[in-house]
Amino acid sequence: MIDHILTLLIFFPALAAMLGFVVTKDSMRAYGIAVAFIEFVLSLWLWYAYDPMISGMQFMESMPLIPQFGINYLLGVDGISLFIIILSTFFTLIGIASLTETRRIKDLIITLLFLEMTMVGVFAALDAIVFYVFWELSLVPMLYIIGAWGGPLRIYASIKFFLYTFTGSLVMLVGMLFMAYFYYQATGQWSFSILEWYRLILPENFQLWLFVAFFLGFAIKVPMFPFHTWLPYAHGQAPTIGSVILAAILLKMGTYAFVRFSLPLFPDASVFFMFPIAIIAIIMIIYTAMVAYAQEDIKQVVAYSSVSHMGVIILGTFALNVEGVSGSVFLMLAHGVVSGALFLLVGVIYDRRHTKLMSEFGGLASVMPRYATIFGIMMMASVGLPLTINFVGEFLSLLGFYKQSHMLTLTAGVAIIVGAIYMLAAYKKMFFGTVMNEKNKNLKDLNRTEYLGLIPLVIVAIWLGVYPKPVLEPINNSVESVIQLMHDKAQSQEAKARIPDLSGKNEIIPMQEAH
Amino acid sequence: MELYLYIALFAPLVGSLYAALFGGSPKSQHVGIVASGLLFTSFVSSALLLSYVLGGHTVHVEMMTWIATGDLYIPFGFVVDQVSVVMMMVVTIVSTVVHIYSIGYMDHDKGFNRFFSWLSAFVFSMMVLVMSDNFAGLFIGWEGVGLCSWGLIGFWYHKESATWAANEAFIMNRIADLGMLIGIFLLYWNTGSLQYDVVFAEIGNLPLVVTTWIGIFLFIGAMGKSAQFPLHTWLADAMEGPTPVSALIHAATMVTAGVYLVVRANPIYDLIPNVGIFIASLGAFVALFAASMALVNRDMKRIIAYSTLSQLGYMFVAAGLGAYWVALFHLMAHAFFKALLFLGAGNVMHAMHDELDPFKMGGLRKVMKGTFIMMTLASVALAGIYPFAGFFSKDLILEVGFVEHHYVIYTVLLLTAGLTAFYSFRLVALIFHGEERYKLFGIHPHEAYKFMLVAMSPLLVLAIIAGSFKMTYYQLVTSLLPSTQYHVHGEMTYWIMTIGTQLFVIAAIVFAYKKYSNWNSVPDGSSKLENSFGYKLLWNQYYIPKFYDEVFSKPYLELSKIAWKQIDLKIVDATVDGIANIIYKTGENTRDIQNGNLSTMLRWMVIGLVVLITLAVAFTVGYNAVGA
Amino acid sequence: MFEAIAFYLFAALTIVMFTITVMTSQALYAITAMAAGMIFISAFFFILGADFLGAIQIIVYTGAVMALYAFGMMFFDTTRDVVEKRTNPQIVFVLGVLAAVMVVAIFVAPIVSNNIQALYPIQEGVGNSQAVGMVLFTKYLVPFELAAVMLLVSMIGGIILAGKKMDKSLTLMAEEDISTMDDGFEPQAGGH
Amino acid sequence: MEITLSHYLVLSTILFAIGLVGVMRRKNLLMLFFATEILLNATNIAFAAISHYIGDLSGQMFAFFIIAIAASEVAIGLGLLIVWYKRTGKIDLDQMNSMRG
Repeated sequence: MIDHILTLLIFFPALAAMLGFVVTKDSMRAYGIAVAFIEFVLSLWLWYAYDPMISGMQFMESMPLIPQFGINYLLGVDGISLFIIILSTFFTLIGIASLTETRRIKDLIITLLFLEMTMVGVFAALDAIVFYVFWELSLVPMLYIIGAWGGPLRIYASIKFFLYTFTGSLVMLVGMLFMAYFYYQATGQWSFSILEWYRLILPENFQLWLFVAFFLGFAIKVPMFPFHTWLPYAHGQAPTIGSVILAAILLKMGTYAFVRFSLPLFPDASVFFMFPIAIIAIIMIIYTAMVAYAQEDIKQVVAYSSVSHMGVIILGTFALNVEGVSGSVFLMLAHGVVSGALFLLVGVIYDRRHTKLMSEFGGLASVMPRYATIFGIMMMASVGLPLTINFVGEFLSLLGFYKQSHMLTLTAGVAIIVGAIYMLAAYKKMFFGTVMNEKNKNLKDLNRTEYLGLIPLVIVAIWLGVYPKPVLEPINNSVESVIQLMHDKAQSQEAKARIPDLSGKNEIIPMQEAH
Repeated sequence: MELYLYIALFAPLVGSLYAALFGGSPKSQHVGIVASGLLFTSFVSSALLLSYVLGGHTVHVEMMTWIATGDLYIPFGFVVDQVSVVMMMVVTIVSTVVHIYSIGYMDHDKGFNRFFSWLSAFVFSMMVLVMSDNFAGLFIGWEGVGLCSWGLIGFWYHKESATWAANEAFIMNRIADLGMLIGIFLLYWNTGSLQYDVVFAEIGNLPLVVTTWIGIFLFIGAMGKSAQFPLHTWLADAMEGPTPVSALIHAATMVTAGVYLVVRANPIYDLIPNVGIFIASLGAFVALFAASMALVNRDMKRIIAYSTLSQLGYMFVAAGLGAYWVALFHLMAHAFFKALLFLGAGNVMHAMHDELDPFKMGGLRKVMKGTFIMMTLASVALAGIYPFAGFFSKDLILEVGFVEHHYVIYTVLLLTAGLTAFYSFRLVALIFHGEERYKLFGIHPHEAYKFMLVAMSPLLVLAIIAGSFKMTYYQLVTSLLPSTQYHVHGEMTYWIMTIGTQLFVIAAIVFAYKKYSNWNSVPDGSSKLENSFGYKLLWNQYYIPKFYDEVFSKPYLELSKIAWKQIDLKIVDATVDGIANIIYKTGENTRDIQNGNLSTMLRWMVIGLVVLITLAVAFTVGYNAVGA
Repeated sequence: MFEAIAFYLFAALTIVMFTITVMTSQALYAITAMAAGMIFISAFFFILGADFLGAIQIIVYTGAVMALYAFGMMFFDTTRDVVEKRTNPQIVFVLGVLAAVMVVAIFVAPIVSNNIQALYPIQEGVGNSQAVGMVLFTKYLVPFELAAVMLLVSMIGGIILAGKKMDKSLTLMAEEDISTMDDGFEPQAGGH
Repeated sequence: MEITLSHYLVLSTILFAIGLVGVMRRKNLLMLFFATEILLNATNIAFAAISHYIGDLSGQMFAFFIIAIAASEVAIGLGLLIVWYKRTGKIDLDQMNSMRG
């Protein structure tokens, strides 16, 4: 069973979703939680069985799909994808468990389970075509979630989301096809396996073009400035669960793909585009933080803060050294946990008041102290306070990029200031002051369902902030092999110099445990 | 000894979590008692560690790995050496006192439990800050105290001014923290580690310019936490928090973290004397600058806050000039008498029902004897009168300035010493002497609880006798810090200087008493003095808060709104929608082609045919031409 | 010389006839002119030595096709002027000419570049009909048979389509409707 | 004054152009059919002429098949035309817009 655990992980939710059609409406929630829980346990088992000392792919599965064109059903995980898969199953569980939606809950849970399949599929796929299929499929459930359960502008938002990301992915598909064609030219046979592609050394000008093609697909997904405008709409209109999954997992697809495709396939192009992308990342960080500060709607604040944090992730990714890339991968998880939690928290107040405008609130700290506490913890995590999960990622990302550029990192570091500004301002508007609005006087504090969703997130946010090692170590080992691969493949002098050579030391550094 | 270390470190955390458990429930006395008890435990452990360290040993433990990736390895490592143990003692003593005091002070507050949770959490963060054996750990504590400071300044969250001040403090500190973070990055990429021992061993091998930048960036971090100009405005506003908080955080401990950082990083600053001069100059400037603002202020707590700021300036002068042990000594002494002063102010506030204007008080010495004595003595110590603590530490700094031949700094500090004495006793005189102006406002003052006064007494004792530890202290810390002795050449000069300073200070005190002890009215802003330019300038804090508000806060908000409404919605998003619209409109317009009219379709067919054939011909011709 | 005279004569006649076909508003003129044009075209075939084709042209076009058209026209009012809306006649002409020129260019291109080879050369001493027959029943046998089937199918199709009740679906009608419809149908805009 | 292939091709072009004009100009469906006949005939001439000048029978074969196609086209086309006429009473192209997009 462990040999096919990835297939199981991918298709179990889909299968369960199909069975879900015959489950009665009343027991659907329990059914959904059960399925998501089993899936989560399976993913934990994957972690348990994963050997952190091996930096390469594990639990590989392969089955030919179209052998003539070298398309295989090829799966595998390494330290980079492992935790994002766990994050996906975790958030599906949290999302279903804390679901407060009442309209057509059966359809919603079925959609969510399908979405889970596509998310796990994206992160487990090692074949470009399989990856692409899951990548595109993930749009469909999300389109439904926004379009069917969303706010007043939902149709606009969902179509914008779909078309925008879809356009980007088409360009990416062209890149993939060309990549395969190039592989065919070079070796005489077709292959869409990413691992096979890794071995290919592309001429630099090809790298540049291909990088741009892939970049467009990924950048829209991330979303990077100036392709980010679909996100506020999607978040603004999506139901709580949609925003949670979107922010926690779907956005990570883009950044994950950067690490999986762009860096190892195009090392020279990565170095070539490092500074332009860093500048975009910095614009993302500062500009969207400012936009977030100007928002009137708390959900939009969180939405724009997502973009801002994704900027730091991008920056870390393009640090092109172990510290930066590990940090950015870690920050993907961190941002998933924190922004997911923040969206859940916004959902809590939205369920009670059916508004997200901050001006409607104020003084909530005295009415809902526990809610305020958890919101405060998550806000501080979002701001990147040490000993919370975000700090580790942000610190490493910025640290990594500092090696490449002092000035840009200094500018990007403004993130910690502007991040604090909009978050604290929003918190102040929501929770501080006296209760002015009559409607807020009798709000109920968190109920059991909401605790069920939020407490685990708080625990994770602090646990991984204090002791990130169990996660960071496998990430580190896999990232080291990626960086080494990049260094070996790099052709230009600059790339060789920018990407550190790790071959001098052991493949796996023995970690000195504290005595 | 490791056990004591862990007890000293984690007892406050346990207290904090215990209090947090009851955070939502109404006041429970036991929370305060348990938290204070745990703090006391921490204090006892620190004392035991001190005796151990006095024996010439140090304790260094590595609890567990925190971050390890690539070449970066950051553990949770803690070190108790001669410097950190001094800080630990200061922190635990003051915080124990403040905790016990708070049981009384926060007696009637709804957020009693929450308060203790925050306060203990602060102590924990502070302990992490001082005990960490690496820069990242220091940064944890650094941000942790910032967080707790945010929570405590904004403790009365229903007050707009309090929450505003809390956010201001946090954000100002964040600005400085960025500098610190960059300093840490620089250290890591140049020395390959963040452990103090490794860094300090390596630092000598770095190019001077790199060391300079490291020093500058670390000092920027220190500037934020220690509220040095231009990041000083938050400290005065932070007085919105409960008074015990001001005593503990904004006088004794957190704000001195910047000084601690410079002292801790002394091997770095030793290499870059130019940065040191800058630090000293800035310190001297802030000392005078803050003291001048304290002269006219009419808010009791703000006056003390400015005095704190001014004293921090003194410490930076010492640290900048390389007299690290002197800086640390003043830090210690200052912590005791300034905390005492704040707690006394807290008593007065309670008595006066949260009235802060000393001009509305007067003659309180009759009702508040204990507080009166304590505050007076604390002010004497602050003014630096022999044989109080302030004399030993502050005079030493003056001597350092003199011996190092920085006469300008010396003069500024001397002047500031006079101002300090003046405004301290202006405050004392206005509060405790003169007519009982509070009667105009129908207030019936009363002395604080007895146990609060008892709790304050250790601070009083220390404020008086701390100076006598000078030699023990010197021997202790100089095993780690540069052991330069600062002796003025020539017996004569020394005596003239010392006595001259004392006379100057006493003169200032007498002047203050003369001027204010018989004050009998509440100023209403109509007197000539109050309308003079200088007064207004000082009253408005040199218009700096206004300047920040106008130049940074408001434009930032405006800019943010523009970024959202104009750029994001009208340019970026509109472009995307524009592209989509073009495609949609193209479809909308070209659907007329599909009007179902066969005749038109035939025409289009012919057009298509013509185009295709033309292309075919053109390409064939072109191909043949190339082929030929 | 004779050939030239014949060519020019018939060319002029054909062009005139076809122009009338395209331009006239009288359906009868049009069909008559076209029939004449067809016959003149067959003349070209004779001139070119394609006797068989010429014969076919006359038989099929003037015999069969024109007759069909004539029958077809009986359904419509042929005496009335054909009223048509004219839109952008210039474009129509420009496009027509352009397309024609291009088609010719394509035809000419291989001939001009002389890279065409005769697959089925015309043999000396063999009559055209014979030669055509030989090729048609050897190399083009399958297309020929297909063409035959196609003609058959179209014949059947034509009959059925033009049949009286094709505007009603028998399969969808009720029994009694079918029995009563025999004498019920008249074209709505009957012209005769 | 010899008649060359070009003469025939020019003639063919002219006839084709006339046919095209007819196709585009005519709104009456029946007239449109006439125009298509002209088009077919124009190409036939070209085929026959090329066949003659190249000395290859293939051209004639094509012309032959084209005639066959023209015949069946007329049969089916007229059938459809009559059906349409029966249904609507009109054979004006402008009014056939059921395929409006």
